[in-house]
Amino acid sequence: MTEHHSYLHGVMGEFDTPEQLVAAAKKAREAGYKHVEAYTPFPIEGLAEEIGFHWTAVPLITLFGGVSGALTGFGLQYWCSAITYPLNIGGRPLNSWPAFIPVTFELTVLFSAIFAVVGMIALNKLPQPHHPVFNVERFAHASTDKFFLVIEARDPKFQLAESARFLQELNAKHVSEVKDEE
Amino acid sequence: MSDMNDPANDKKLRILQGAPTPETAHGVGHHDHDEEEGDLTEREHRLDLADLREKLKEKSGKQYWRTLEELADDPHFEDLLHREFPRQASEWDEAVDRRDFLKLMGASLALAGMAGCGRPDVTKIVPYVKQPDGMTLGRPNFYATAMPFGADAVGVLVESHEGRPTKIEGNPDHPSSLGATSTLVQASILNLYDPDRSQTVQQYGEIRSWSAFLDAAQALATSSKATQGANFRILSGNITSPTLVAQIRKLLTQYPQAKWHQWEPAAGDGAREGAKLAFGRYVNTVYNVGKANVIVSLDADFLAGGPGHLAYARQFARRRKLDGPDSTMNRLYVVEPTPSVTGSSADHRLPMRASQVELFARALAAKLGIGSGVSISGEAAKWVEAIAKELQKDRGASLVIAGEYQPAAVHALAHAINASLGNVGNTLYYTEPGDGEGASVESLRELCAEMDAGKVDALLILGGNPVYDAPHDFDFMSKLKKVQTTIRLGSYFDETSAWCQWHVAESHYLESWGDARAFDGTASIVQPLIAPLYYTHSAHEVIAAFSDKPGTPAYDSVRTYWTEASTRLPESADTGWRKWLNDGVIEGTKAVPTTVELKLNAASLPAPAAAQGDQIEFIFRPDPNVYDGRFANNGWLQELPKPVSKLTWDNAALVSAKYAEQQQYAYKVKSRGGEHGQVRSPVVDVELNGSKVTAAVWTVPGQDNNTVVLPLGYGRSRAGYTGTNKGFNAYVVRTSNALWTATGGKVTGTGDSYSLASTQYHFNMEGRQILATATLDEYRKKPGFAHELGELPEKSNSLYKEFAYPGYAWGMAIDLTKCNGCNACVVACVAENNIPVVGKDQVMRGREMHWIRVDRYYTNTKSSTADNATGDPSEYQPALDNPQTFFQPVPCQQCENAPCEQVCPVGATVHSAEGLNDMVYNRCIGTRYCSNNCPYKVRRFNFLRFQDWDTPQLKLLRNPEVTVRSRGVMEKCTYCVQRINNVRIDAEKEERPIRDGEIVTACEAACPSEAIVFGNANDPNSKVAKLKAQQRNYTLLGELNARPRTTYLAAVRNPNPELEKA
Amino acid sequence: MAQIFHRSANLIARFSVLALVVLANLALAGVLLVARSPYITNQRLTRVQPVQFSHKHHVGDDGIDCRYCHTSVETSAYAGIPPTKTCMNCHSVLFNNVGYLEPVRDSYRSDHSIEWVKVHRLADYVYFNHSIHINKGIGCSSCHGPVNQMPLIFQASPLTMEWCLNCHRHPEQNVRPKEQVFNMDWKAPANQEEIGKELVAKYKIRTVNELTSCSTCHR
Amino acid sequence: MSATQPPGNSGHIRRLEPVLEPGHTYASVTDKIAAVVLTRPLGIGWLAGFTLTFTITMVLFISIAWLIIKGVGIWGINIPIGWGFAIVNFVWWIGIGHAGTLISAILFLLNQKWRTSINRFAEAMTLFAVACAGIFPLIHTGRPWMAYYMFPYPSTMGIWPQFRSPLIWDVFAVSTYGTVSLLFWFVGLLPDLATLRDRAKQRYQQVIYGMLSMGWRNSARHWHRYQSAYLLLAGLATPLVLSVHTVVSFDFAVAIVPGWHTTIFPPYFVAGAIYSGFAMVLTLAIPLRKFYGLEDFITMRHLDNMAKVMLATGLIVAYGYFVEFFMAFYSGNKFDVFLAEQRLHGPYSHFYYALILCNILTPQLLWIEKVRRNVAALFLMSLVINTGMWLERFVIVVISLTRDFVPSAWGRYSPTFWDYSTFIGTLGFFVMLVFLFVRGLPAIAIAEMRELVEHGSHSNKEHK
Repeated sequence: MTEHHSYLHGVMGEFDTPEQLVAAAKKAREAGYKHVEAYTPFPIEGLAEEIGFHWTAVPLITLFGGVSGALTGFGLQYWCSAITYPLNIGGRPLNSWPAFIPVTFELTVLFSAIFAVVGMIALNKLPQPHHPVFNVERFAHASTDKFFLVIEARDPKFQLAESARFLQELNAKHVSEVKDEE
Repeated sequence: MSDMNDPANDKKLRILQGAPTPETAHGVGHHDHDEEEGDLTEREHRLDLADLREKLKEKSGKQYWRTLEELADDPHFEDLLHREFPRQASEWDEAVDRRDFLKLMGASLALAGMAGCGRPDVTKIVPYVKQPDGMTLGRPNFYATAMPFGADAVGVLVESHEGRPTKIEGNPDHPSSLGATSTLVQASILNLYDPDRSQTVQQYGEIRSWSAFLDAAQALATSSKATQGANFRILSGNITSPTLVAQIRKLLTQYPQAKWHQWEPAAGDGAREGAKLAFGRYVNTVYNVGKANVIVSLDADFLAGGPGHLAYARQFARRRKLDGPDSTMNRLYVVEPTPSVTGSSADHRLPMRASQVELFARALAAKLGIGSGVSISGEAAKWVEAIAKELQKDRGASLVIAGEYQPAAVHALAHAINASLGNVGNTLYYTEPGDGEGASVESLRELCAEMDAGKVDALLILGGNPVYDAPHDFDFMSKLKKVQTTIRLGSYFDETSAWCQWHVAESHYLESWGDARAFDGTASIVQPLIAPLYYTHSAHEVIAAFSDKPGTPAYDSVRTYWTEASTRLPESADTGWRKWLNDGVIEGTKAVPTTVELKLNAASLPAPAAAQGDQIEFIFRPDPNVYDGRFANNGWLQELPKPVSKLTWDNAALVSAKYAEQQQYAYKVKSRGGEHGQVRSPVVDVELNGSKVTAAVWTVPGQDNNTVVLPLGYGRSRAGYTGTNKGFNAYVVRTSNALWTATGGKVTGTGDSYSLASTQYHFNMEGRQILATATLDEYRKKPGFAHELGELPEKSNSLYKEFAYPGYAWGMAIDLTKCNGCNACVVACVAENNIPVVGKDQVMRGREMHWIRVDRYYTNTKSSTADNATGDPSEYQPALDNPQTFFQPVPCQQCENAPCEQVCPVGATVHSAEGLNDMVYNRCIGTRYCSNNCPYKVRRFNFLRFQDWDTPQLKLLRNPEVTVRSRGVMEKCTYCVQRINNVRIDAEKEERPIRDGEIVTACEAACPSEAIVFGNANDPNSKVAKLKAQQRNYTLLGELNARPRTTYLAAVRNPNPELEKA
Repeated sequence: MAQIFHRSANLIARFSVLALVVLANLALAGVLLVARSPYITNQRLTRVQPVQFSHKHHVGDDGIDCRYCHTSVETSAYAGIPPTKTCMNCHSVLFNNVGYLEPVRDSYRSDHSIEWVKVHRLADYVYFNHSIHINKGIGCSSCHGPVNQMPLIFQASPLTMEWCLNCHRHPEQNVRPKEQVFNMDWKAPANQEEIGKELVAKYKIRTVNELTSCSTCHR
Repeated sequence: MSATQPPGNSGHIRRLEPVLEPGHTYASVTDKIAAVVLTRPLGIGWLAGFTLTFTITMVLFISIAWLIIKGVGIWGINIPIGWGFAIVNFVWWIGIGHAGTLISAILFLLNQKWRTSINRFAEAMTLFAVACAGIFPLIHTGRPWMAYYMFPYPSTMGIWPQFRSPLIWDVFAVSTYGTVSLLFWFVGLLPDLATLRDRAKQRYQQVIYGMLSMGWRNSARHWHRYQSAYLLLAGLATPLVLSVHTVVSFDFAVAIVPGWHTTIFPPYFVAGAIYSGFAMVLTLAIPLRKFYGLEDFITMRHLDNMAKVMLATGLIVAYGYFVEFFMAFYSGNKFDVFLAEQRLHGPYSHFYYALILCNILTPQLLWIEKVRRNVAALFLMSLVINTGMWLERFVIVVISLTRDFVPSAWGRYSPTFWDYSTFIGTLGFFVMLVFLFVRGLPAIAIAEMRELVEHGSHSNKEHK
């Protein structure tokens, strides 16, 4: 990896157990760091809150999807059967709403599911195959058995040496700086 | 299809009005626009391969084949074939699939042209050069003509689309039709377009020109002149054409020594001989069935067979018209060996072996004081008692009819009884027989003897098919070989033609001039609707070929005859001709009643053969569909379920249920199709009169226990693609001394089984509200009996508010009291709606396509829920000895709450504003859900490509008003919506409402009994509304609340209370 | 671990995902548009005819009435293509030796039809009836366009079911006085709506419900 | 804290073996599962199996090609039996397609830890089953190339689908179910794809898994949104999975055909679906854990639980059969009564008895713990049950149609060669997809297993 024209993303500390990581995250926040990110092989309850992330829009998006799905579903059927080409189908009323329920339901579920997933991916700013953290050799363990805490450079309180030491004090294993080329 | 829709596709069209000469009527109905019609009239031009390649060079794909097809109709082409491909040429004669042969041709000519399949981008419009007057493009014309059949002729109106006859309707002005048609009449139009029809003159199987034949005929004529025609013989069937008879008579005067023999395999001569026996001379008997209160049929199927049966059926049905409980009905007793259409709709039916009927007749006569009494026992005795009483009661208004296949004595006795009851002049009258209706086995016997003795050098066979259908003891074929010159006029190159030196292709009655007499003597001109499709000629022209004026066109002969004959008529031919053509009948030709005095001494009649205990009696009967075999190549008739047995595509040795049980015949309903589909039935050897035939067995409930029926007309070896090798040939065991009834034979099981295709095997209604029946008394006591089995739920029960039908509300009422199950409606529907023939295999898979079916139920049988009876003939139950038979035509019921519509995912079947259950073929994707959800199972699905899109002749046949359905779509009855629309458009243009009876569906039009009535149910004065208002009116499976527009009027029979309680 | 993707991959990835969605929708829209385009409907497409017959000349300039040639238009489902005889009525005298009319004369002599190329082609399963439309005050030009201005005839309307339904659902928008039916230059007046309603009543034109029943056109 | 192990009831605990054999670390589970995909060489067994199933898949395609050429007439269907094998197979496959989403969704909501090790391939199986099912409704139509008429699009004809038809409901239900299951499956896969990306040695593997994982980097924020989305999906999929077979059962329940027109259908179709679904999961899980040595992850505990679920659903199905008869006779509707009798005495009764044997009698063995813990027995049982469920659909679809309202129109049905070849073809197609899946993707949810290790370590501490 060529070092010239590289910029600093932050410092990364590695921990062995979830407990240590959670503790460290807590400390970091108490120490006043704003832009902290944690990486763990599996979701850890409460960790997000510790690094100051409380609310996600995913449920709202899903709700919106559901509502629009329901409206589309029933609207479409009503329009087709009763408005644009009203036909006498076996003597059934033009607006046979009971018969329209299944499709309405299915579209509700479909829309909300799609919105939920797309929403989640979009909010996570994925796809993002390239990210500075990947430059750290040991980061591969983030998807296996190690737990990482990153203090990002954009944090006003961030100073490379200072923050690195701070992490070591939280007895993080390897503390490494996270760089990326321009 | 677009070709079919486009009237302008027919080039050079002439409507045959007035007196066109055959030449001017040439080349009608060419619908293939992208090809030149080669002028094939000049005789000299010969083809060779080079020309052929030339002709085909620039053609490709479809056109290529079309051109080849067209060429194939060119005699020179066939000529060429015989020069280039002798071996395949023989195949050609055997009328194997012509298309296969053409493909083979194509291959052997190594021509390109497979390319460019698929729909062409441009279609062409091919207008006339000079448009014939009196026609409007796109509007069918109707022309009156008549179909000669046996000793009768049925007057018809033929629908013609730009010169293509497409549909046959009855002619209301014609005595034999009264507007009705039979299955055979309806189907006869398919024969016109049959690609297997013989197409040219042939000598020893080689194509010859007509002129070549004329020369040969003249040579023969001159040579016969010397011997006064001593060695010249003519063989024909019954001829009702006055012109033809006159021509033959004239010929016979020129050759005094020559003889004219006649043979009809399926027409009994009992009637003629009976008359002779009774009155000392031949007379025809004409019945006024309508005037009779009591009718006794001695093995006579007068409602569905024999001269005048359509008229009789109508008269009969009109006497069974019930307006209310106080209406009266006539009463019909039938004594017969095997259930016929007439027997099945009788009030009383007594199964009795054929040979016993004479005994019965004598007993009855004796009871009425004619001749000496004979001992008759059991049920029959009770019958004689009861019937005699009734006949006495209704003197002058009763009628005894003897069956066509009964011996002379029975007919004589019937005459005697009618005479003694004073019925003559009331319910029947006698007329002088037409010359030329003298067909008899003796006539043929004489001919055979002479041929055998080498007395015959030249034999002219007009029609018929003696090699196939002559009694086998005559061994006609070998006799034929002894004749030097044999000339055959036939519409097919069949068994007989194969052994004749000359074969002249015979014209169809729709493409040639002629005339014919009806059963009551009324004559009609037979006018062609289309110029001959092939190089065919009529009997008139063939006879003329031997006269001193060879080459006289049929038209001239007919016209000349009537010019002379018209001197005896109210109008002369010159003034009346147009009118005759227009009306379809010649005024003043109806035969006048002749007076006869009874010479019969009943006592002197030879004693009838005593009953031979339980010895098996074989009876021969013409098949209800293919008759004597002449309709064997007619797909519509082959696929038509036979009225009583519901068999298709085969005949079978018919046995009674009890006999089947005694012989332990086991029927196996195969899972393929099953109850309507494939039934494996046991195969037996029938040994009779020293020869043997192998046949499948089929059980017919209600047949006499010791009777085995061998239906004629099957087992053809050279019928054509459709008819060859179907069923078994009963003629093989038929001898001249036992034409109708034979004993001394035996039936032995072979252990094999054979697959029969039956469209209805289960005969029990399982206690469901399907076919409501009652006796007249019950009906009078309880007029609403039809509603007992469950009734329509109140409309108010519905959660939904009803759709309103403010305009027309099309509906149909089918009177089951009138319906006799004759099947005319089924074939009419097939003809009108371009319904494909699917073949035996598909029928066995339960995939027949008929839009209307006639169900047959036995009401007094055990249901399969009760004591786990099977409810089908595979298991014996006493009721099957003489079950009560009822028929029920089932078209689409046009439900207002249609279950089919609700489940169609694409809305391919929806309701029209007039309450029709529309079926939109082009929207259908074929999920078959609608059919599953149809309680009446009237929907039909194109599982494969059933339509024949290739054969050009069949394209000519199609009704351009109806979409031709292809593979993968559902289809069904739509009340002939094309007819509704056309009438409505006309009414709309005149801004008037549609009149009642203005729209007539195909089935309604064909029905001889007027059992089907269609109309606007919203109009209280319409016929249909009135019928629906009757208490007899009920809904099929009403409890389902599908609210069909088709309703039924319950069947009421009028049995004799005395016999009832007995 | 080594970085697998270059940073540009982020942009590419997101863009391609977006592009996929957009393209899919465009494709769908495209299909629907093409189905309505002359490419499929053959609209405005002139054909090479055996004789380059000009309606403009005969109708527009000479003012020959439609019914002179299309004789059965008032009585039958088919307007009718004139037989060669009709052409010869005039052209045996007029232009009776010009080259481009040779096919006509030849047809008349040889008794072989002139094979015109079909321009207005409905699907096989559609049963259109000219006479009823003419009799209910639907003018020729409503479907065939200004024929009197067409040197070579072409299909003026898309002839899609959608298009048919438009009129069957709103006859009042197209119906005209019967005497105007054969008038090629007729234009709908400003108050067509109300006139139309009157005419619909006057000519007893059936209800929309009836006009849009499937069996009205399909059998 | 797994719900199945309330503290204090330790006696109970000891008899329950854990859902994950002890002694596993984050690394070990990851290694073991990832290895199957990344490092393990293609075994001869796999190759042989794949080749075989691929061949059978070709049979499927040939059958379909011939069908398109000739028409549905090559099958045994007729009038009145308009639906035959095609619909039977469709319903059967859809049913099988239920277990996956059910396990992932409902058991997730019920916080059943034991779902973890089986949900991944159960979901995969669902997708494949739905794919197989989806083939039939399409090809069984007379004109498959017109099937797009069933979708609401602005056609030049100005006409639209007929939304009262259960077949349209099917179109929406099945396609929705397929899509949602796919999303669910993919979301679940996301972290594991990342794991594979990080552990991949070859470049191509890194790129492929890299693209698929969209650059997932296990960030806590991502995890947070991820979990909320996953929970929502589970919540959505639960009613969906119940709705799908309900809708499929409407195909019959909404029709008026005796034997179809029954209100009990929706519940017992769903139960039947789960029944056959779990049976199929077992059919796959048992060989899988054997060949890839995953006994530690798919423990007897799983098999035992699934067996219990089958027993339960089997009883519901049995109840359904009973109610069908009860209602027939209770209602006194002559058509239904007649049909009920036909099932017992009619020409197809042997199918009905076979069905009772497979679906009701045999599974009662599952009451016995020994049977539930005998892998071989369970495997056989699962096969028997799936056969039974196929028979159930045959009985419902075909027998009902052979005996409907008008006796004159009664018919019978027998499948043709092409019916069989198509059905067997789909079986091959299904298994082929499974083969590809186990080699291409982690058959067990790795991330969730790591969670399980986490919990495992806790509970172990407690027990010590």
